[in-house]
Amino acid sequence: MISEFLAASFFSVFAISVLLCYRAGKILNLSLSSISTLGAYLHFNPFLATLLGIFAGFLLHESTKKLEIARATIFSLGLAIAIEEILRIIFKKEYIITHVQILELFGENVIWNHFIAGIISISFLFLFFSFLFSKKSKTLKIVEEDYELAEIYGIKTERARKIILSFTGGLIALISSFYNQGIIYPTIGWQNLIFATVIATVANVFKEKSYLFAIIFAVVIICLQKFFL
Amino acid sequence: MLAKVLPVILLFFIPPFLGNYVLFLSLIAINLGILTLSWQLMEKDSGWISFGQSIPFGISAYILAINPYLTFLAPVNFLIFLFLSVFGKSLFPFATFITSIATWQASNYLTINGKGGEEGFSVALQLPSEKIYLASATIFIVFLILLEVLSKSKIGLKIKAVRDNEIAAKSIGLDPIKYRMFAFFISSVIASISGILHAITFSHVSPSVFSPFYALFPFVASTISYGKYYTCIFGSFLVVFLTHALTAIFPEAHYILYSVVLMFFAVMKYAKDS
Amino acid sequence: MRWFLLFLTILAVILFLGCTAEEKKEVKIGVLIPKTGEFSSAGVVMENAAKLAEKHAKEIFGINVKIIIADCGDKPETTKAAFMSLSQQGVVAVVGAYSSPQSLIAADTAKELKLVYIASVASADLEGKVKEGNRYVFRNAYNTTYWGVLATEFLEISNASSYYLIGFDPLRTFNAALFNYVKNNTKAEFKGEAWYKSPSIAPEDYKKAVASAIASGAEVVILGDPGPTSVSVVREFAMRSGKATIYSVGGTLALPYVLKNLSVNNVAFQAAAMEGQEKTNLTKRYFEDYRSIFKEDANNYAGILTYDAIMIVAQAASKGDPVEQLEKGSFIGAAGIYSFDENHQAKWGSEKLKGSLGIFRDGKIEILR
Amino acid sequence: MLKIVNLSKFYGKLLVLRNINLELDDGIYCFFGPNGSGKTTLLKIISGFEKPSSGRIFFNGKDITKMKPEKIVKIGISIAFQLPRVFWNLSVEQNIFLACMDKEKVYSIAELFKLKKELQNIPRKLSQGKLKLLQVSMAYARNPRLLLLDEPFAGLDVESVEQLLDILRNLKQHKSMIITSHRPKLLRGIAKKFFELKGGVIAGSKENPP
Repeated sequence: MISEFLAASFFSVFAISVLLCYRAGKILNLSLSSISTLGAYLHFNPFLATLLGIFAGFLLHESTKKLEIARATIFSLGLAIAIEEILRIIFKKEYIITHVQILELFGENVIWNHFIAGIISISFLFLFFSFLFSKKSKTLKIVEEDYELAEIYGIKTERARKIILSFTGGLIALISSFYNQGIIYPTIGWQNLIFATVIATVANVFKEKSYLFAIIFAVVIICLQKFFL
Repeated sequence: MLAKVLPVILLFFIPPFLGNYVLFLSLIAINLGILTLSWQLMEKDSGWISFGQSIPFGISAYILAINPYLTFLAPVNFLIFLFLSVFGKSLFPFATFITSIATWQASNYLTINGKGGEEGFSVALQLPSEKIYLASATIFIVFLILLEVLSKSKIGLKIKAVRDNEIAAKSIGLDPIKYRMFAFFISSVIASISGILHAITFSHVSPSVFSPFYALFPFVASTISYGKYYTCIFGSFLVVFLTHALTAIFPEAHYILYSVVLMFFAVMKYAKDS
Repeated sequence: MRWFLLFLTILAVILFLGCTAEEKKEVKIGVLIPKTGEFSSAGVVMENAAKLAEKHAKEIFGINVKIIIADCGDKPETTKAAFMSLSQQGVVAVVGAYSSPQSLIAADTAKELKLVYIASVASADLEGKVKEGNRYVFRNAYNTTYWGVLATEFLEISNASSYYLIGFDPLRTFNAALFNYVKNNTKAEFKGEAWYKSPSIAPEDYKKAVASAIASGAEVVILGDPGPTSVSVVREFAMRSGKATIYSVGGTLALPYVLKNLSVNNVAFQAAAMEGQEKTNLTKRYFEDYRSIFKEDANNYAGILTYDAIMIVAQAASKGDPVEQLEKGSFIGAAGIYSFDENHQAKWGSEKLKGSLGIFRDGKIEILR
Repeated sequence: MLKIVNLSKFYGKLLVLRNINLELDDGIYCFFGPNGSGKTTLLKIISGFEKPSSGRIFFNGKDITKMKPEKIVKIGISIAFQLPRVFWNLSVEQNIFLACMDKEKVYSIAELFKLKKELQNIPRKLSQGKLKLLQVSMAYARNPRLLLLDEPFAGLDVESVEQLLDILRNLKQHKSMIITSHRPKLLRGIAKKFFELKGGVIAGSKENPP
């Protein structure tokens, strides 16, 4: 059950990042897929992975800040493919097998890396929600509402967007560098993104509650898999 | 009107002189160009951004492969879009995208007495590329003219009105659902026909017709080509040639080239931005 | 209209490149390799093997082979496009492609262009195409039946009393056929079967399958997934301290370096040939040169079969019309001596051409056959 | 012409209109009262954009309580909202054309509402006043028996108000209207009856504005 729980936390963070980029960043950030792949390939150096992730996010923001959502999304798709192909050319190998340590928790075997990824994800979720339930969260809500309004309220929307895109980029790279099944290949990122997007979409129906529901759905779907599916 | 259709016709005249291979790629480009047209009717005139255009595309292709006599049923899948539009414009892209992923996965289970599944079905109806090319080109031009006329016509105007403001539309006596249905239906018909042409072109249908590549294709093609009915074909050509043509010349780098072009066209400022 | 001019220039460049095809005196062989998309991992080894084949054909048979690699991506559509571009560059035959739909569409294209195609990985129903009168398609890879044969043979060799089946949903057709063969042809007791979905829609699904496999208490678990998820399955199996031997259809789990890094016991697999076997005079060289050139263990299914496919074409083309040669001749490859039956399927299971079975125990691979 | 029988409207617990009973024949009527007194809601209910919690509405003897707004427009009641609801990406000409579906009429209407110069602009480019005029002109272009104007003077500068008043005077003879406003004085000599709405009930009616 613990490993499912860790998986759920990983995917809820992923889904929340997708939501943040879409709702506040006004972009359907497809490049998160390759950023995740990037993280996985750089599993030996999570710090570097995070830096590159942040850089990718920053690059995305800088080049799309003036674009409307459709073009921005196209750009993120282009960026995603570019990163993926570059990784493919650099790491010219069929598969990369990472050595995994097994950790025993309450009589259940858990992969050590997943455990770390889980810890990071959960601590992020904790911080994020303590932010959501604080007064400051109003700024986020206004930014989500619309940018012009936010500007009137004196919020630097561009800065906010920059922070959101870079941060999600770094975060995804970081947790992905820990959360892998011990075998790495160029399409894992897309698999994560597709699953996360599914969760994000369903959650997005619930407007400003969507972040909370992202977690709920992640947990529900993954546990469903364990018991019924 | 002529100024819009002429460049397209000219473009269609080039490939036959450049050999089988280019002709074949152009054929794919035209088929997907038709798909892009159907997407633009939903996006441009009715304001519904769909990432699920691969659904009518793929379904019609499958129906043709399984039982050609039922192909006329294909456009019925506009009901899918109608149902998904309940979620509202902002959620529509997501909803359609998920549905397309779902159909993509589901199509792996479609087996008829042991055949099908992930291997897909082969299409009985087989034609030489030249014939299909001629057909596709003609159909594209017909639809192009049809859509240009439509968007100028009264009903086109009403569709745009509903797109702009549904309450205002109601207050002057337009029923939004009616016009949405109309737009979705036409769009589905066009997408279905492009799917059928696609299936005939490859004489084989496999789950990949539902893959995100086709779900995103119209969006990409139309965005990098200025989002007008008569320009989308150029975008379609560009994407197809970048993704298919250079596979043998630089198998390593052709995808990177594609990504670069995507990024470039995304950030490029157009003469007058729509 | 700046974008329009730009479009034209780009298109012009592409067309120009697309139309250039150089002319030299050599046997040109086209190789379809999934360099991008889902199967790109397999693409890497297929490419290495192809390059090795080019080298060996010169050294061993003295045939001046030139391979032309095309990216067939992960979709049949891209495969057909790649196939056509190869034929445009004047190849005598095309080999490769990865997934079943790809091989099927390649077969149709071969007929359309009257150009030989040898499927070196996929096990789709190509015999059917031949029966329908497509003389141009051959396969030196296994067909579905032979996958079943090998699995059944393993059950006999390991004289297991019971077995459990774990299938990979995205490969349902292939797995189902394999499973049916096993069910009908083995004496061992069938303990049940489970399927898991592709990780992109259900990342944790395989765990359930593993759990039920362990619960069934079968001696052998037959795993139908040749892809990377199989690694997660094996690891989960070890983590839940399952006792059974896992027999994998190969692919990822047949790679020595994967097994070594995975550090689990009792993982059996099939391979077209294995290092240390002397099936033909090519076998040893393939594995040794592969390691010396590419600095890793040679792949022993997709890789070696692509290598063999190129060797076969090279030998056939040097004798005359490829189709006739392939139909009547026999050809040396690293996995054995190939000859094709009336359905253009390599005679796997014959004396000269047998798949190998291996098992990974205590940190090293034992060859069972 | 319009008959309202003990009409009430609640939002959850909040009461907006209570037991409104009205019988109006042709002519111009003004509903005035403080904000939140239910003026707008009343118009929205008549035009079908909101459904009453109880009560019925008859227009020329026809029960329109449960009709869809787009149907109600067709039988001759059209509304001009307080906040402009127009087609932002279509030209003024197309906006009016959509309402009347008649090329010739577009120009006469543009003439009447002083929009001739703006015909080719899109609404985003118009001033507040012109936008309001466009809104009213579109409602008028449907050529309804009954025209509902919600706060037509809100947020307008003096001269636009004047323009609008001129137009209303011109229409006075041949159109029935219900106009809500919190500045009823403006309608002196135009409206033939003034109803005061307070807390969702009709507090009284006068021949002249207070």
